[in-house]
Amino acid sequence: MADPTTYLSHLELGEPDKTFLDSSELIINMGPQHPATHGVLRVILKLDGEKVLGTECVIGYLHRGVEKIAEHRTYTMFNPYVDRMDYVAAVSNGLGYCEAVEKLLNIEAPPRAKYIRVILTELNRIASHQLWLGTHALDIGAMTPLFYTFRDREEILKIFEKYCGARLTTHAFRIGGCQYETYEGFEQDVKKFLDFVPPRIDEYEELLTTNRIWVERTREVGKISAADCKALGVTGPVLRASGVKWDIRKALPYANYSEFDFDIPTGANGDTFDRYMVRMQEMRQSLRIIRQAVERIPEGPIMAKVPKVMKPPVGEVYHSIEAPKGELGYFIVSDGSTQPYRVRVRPPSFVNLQALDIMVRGQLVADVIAVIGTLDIVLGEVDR
Amino acid sequence: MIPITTLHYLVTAAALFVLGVIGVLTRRNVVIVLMSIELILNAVNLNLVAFSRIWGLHGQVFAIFVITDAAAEAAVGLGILIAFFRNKETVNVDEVDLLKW
Amino acid sequence: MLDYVTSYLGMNTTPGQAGNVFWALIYILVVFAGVSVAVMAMNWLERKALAHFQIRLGPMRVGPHGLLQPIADAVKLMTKEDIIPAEADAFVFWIAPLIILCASFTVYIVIPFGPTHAITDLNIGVLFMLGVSSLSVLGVVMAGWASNSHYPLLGALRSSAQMISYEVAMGMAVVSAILMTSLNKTGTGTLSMIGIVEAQQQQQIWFLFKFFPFGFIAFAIFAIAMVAETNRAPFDLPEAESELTAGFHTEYSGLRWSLFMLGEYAAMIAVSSIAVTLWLGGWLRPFPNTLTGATWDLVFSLLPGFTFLGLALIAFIGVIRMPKHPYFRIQTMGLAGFAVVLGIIGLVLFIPPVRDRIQDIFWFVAKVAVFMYLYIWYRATFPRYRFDQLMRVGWKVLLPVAIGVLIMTAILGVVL
Amino acid sequence: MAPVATGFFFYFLSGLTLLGGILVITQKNPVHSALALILGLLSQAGLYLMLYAPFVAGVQIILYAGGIMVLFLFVIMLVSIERTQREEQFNKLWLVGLLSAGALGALFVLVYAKGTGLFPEGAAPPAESNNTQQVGQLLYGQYMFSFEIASLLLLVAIIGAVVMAKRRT
Repeated sequence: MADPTTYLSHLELGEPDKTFLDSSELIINMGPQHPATHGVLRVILKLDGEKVLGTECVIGYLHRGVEKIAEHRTYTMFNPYVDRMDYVAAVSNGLGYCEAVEKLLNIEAPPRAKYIRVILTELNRIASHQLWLGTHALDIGAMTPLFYTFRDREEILKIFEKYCGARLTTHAFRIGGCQYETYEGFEQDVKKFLDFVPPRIDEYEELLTTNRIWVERTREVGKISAADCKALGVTGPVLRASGVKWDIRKALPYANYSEFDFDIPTGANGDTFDRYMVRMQEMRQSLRIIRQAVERIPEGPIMAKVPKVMKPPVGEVYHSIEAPKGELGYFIVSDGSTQPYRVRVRPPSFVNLQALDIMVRGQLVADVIAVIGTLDIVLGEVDR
Repeated sequence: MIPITTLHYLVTAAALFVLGVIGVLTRRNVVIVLMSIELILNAVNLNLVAFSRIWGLHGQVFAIFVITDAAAEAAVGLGILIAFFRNKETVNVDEVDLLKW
Repeated sequence: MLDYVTSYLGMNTTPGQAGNVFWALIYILVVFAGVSVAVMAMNWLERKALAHFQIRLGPMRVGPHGLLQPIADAVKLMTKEDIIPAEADAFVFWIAPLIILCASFTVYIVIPFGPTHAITDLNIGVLFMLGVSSLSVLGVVMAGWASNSHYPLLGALRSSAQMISYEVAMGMAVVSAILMTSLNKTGTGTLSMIGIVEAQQQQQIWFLFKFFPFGFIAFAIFAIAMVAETNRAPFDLPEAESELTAGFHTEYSGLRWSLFMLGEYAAMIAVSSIAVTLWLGGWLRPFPNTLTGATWDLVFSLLPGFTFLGLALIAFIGVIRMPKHPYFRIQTMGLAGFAVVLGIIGLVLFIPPVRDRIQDIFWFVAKVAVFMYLYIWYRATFPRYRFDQLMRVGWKVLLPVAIGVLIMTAILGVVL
Repeated sequence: MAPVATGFFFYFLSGLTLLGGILVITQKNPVHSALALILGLLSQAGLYLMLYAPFVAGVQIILYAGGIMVLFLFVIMLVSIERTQREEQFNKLWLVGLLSAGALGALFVLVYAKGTGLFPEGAAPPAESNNTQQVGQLLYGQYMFSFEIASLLLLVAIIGAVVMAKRRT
């Protein structure tokens, strides 16, 4: 491995505050094996005492070449691979891919399939946010929320397991709809979950929202302005916490999100606390969407008419959805064969991770941890 | 065994004092020179406390004053040391040969 | 031999004061063994209680309800490879955990578990305990420096700065308690730990409630500062797992690491004992003034026995609730044996001579146990402070308040 | 309480004190020197206890070993020591130093040999049980003024240390 300083050489780093020793610059490798970098992220920190002068993320430790694999698989065969990118929100990934290919093939999933998709995707959003909350709180030092969120996430995973047999990498959807009809009692399970989870979310908030230490640790930490967010292409809750009301479910509705009534929670300061609040409210909004979907779910087929051998016309398509972490886009180029010519994924975690440097400059080491947590990155998606 | 008298303590203190003086005079590292000064102060303290067994508690009070003084001296001395190290990147006394920087 | 023991039992001073080297040695051994066992029990209790806070079960495999887990851990740690990093300063690396351990165990010399149950009673008891417990900073600094690695160094700098800062507020709070001891006819206070408890007995009030709310505020400051002093949550940022991996003991493993843990838990128990001695009446039983008379004395002296019988009852309920599967037979038998042992201890505590000598220790330990539970509770509830916030709390909140309380205590002491 | 085994403890503790002193001035690594100094300071605290001065012993532990030495260790860590360890440890004056120290030692020997009468033995040792109170009364009574000056000195030292360590801009 090269000297870590070479990574930092191209960065315009702030000058160390020369009130104490001159030689106090400290270069620390945080990761790839570190308890708080959520997998295998390696952050090289240049520190002046405890103050962060600059950061450099080194990624790629989890690179599996998903996009390249796509070029050697048929459209259908590639579908399970997308689950392995953001393995915390596998359902969203599948939804985005399926819809993108559907767009390319110019077919549309039947209404019932769309409702099932919305229900599962929103459940997945809650699960993803719960996992984020648990790990984020653990990074900041609150151990207990982790176990509470995992307890409640279990209920969602149970629904997934009953529906498609898998808990994490679900492969729930197929191009053209869903493969499986909902199981007996699916609606009851979802309704039970809808009643079960709001008090639990209140419980998390009780532990954290009014906790003085939590508020002090997150307020004014990792601030990022709306302009910076836009410049970097940051999306999702991070962008919304900076006050930009941008949610693809509303802005460019996909599936049948236009039929549902829900709000887009936004923050004002763009600090870690706002991002926390935005995600907490998003969980409640997701519950609203699920409730409407479960009540209105129509009868009918779940699979559109899809050719046995998928040969999309020559062309390209970009389709993006609002994944739990931000805008998840699929850019697929077809050369008319059974395999895509090129697939490019726009992963929200990867784009959001760029904001890390802006967010932590001038702050303390402990804030780096808080900010990595609040960005809600999944390394599987960053490295693909 | 000979009973332990005040003289025993005084001899210990004297030996400690001489050790401190040797350290101050011969070492180059400022930190160790400062520590040797602490040794000297401690030798004095030991004397004061040993005498206080005979002459009353005044010696102990003075020992406390000496400890206070040692704290002040250490703080200022180490402050100077840091300022010096910052400018000359060394902690050797015999390189402190300029009256300015 | 028996005569010797009984003659000692009639004595009303600590072995250290009596100059009785033999009994002092016995006391030292008993306290050392007792604290080591308490640390192991605390280890199990922390994991268990924390697990139940967090809807988990905690250790369940080794022994019934994981009762033997600490022993298994100790064996594992002792048999692990002893690693000293190549770049480390081997001697300092070797001695640092010993310093911490010695510092936290030496404090027990002056802790009075009862009017005569202390190794010795120094007349500078409180000063001694503050000084010795502050020596553990040295161990922390050395461990961080000797590891020759960035995370430990940062952890050591953080940790030592934190311990020194909170020591100031802690000292101020202690001084206000010592001031209270001087509120008697002669007007002379004491620094002796036994003397402080006796002063509370004479003044017929725990210093916690003296000059309410000032005694209480001083106590609260001490209670906060002692958590910071022992580097426990929410002030555990020197060991912040998510930031500095493990702080100053990142490079330590095996037995040396376990020495750090032993030292940390021993220090927790020690500072809790100090808080109990200074503010919660030490070995005095609750309501020694209002609920007096032979009947109440009898009732309170029976409580230790009943406590152990209660524990035995809980263990028996555990036995009944054990799965009736052959796999669990040995575990069930073990738990039943444990319950029987607890029950026998409970019954022994009813014997009048034992009862009289043991109840001081019982009340002291019970009060300390409350603090131990608080430590676990904090850890389950609070996130971690950031370094600058921690310093701000220490210097800008606790210290001024402590000085204010000290001045108010002095004024009230003169006026009243 | 009378100290037990006075002879043993005196020789043991003063031996440790002197060993600490020797190690302080001979060690290459300043951290080892500081460790040796701590050893010396602690055994000296033991000597104070034997001299019926428990309060001074407590102050020695809490201030010297717990406070000043931590400051020393901090500074040693901040100034890089790798380079200084490789350099020459003793300056060119070591012969002069040893000679003058020897002369000083000879002076001590002379004084103690001649002046044994100055240190009468058998004076009643001060009561240990209220040592702290007596020291306190002296400090806040007879030596009140000196005490205040000492506190002023500490204040000046704090300000001085901060000014020194802060970079002039």
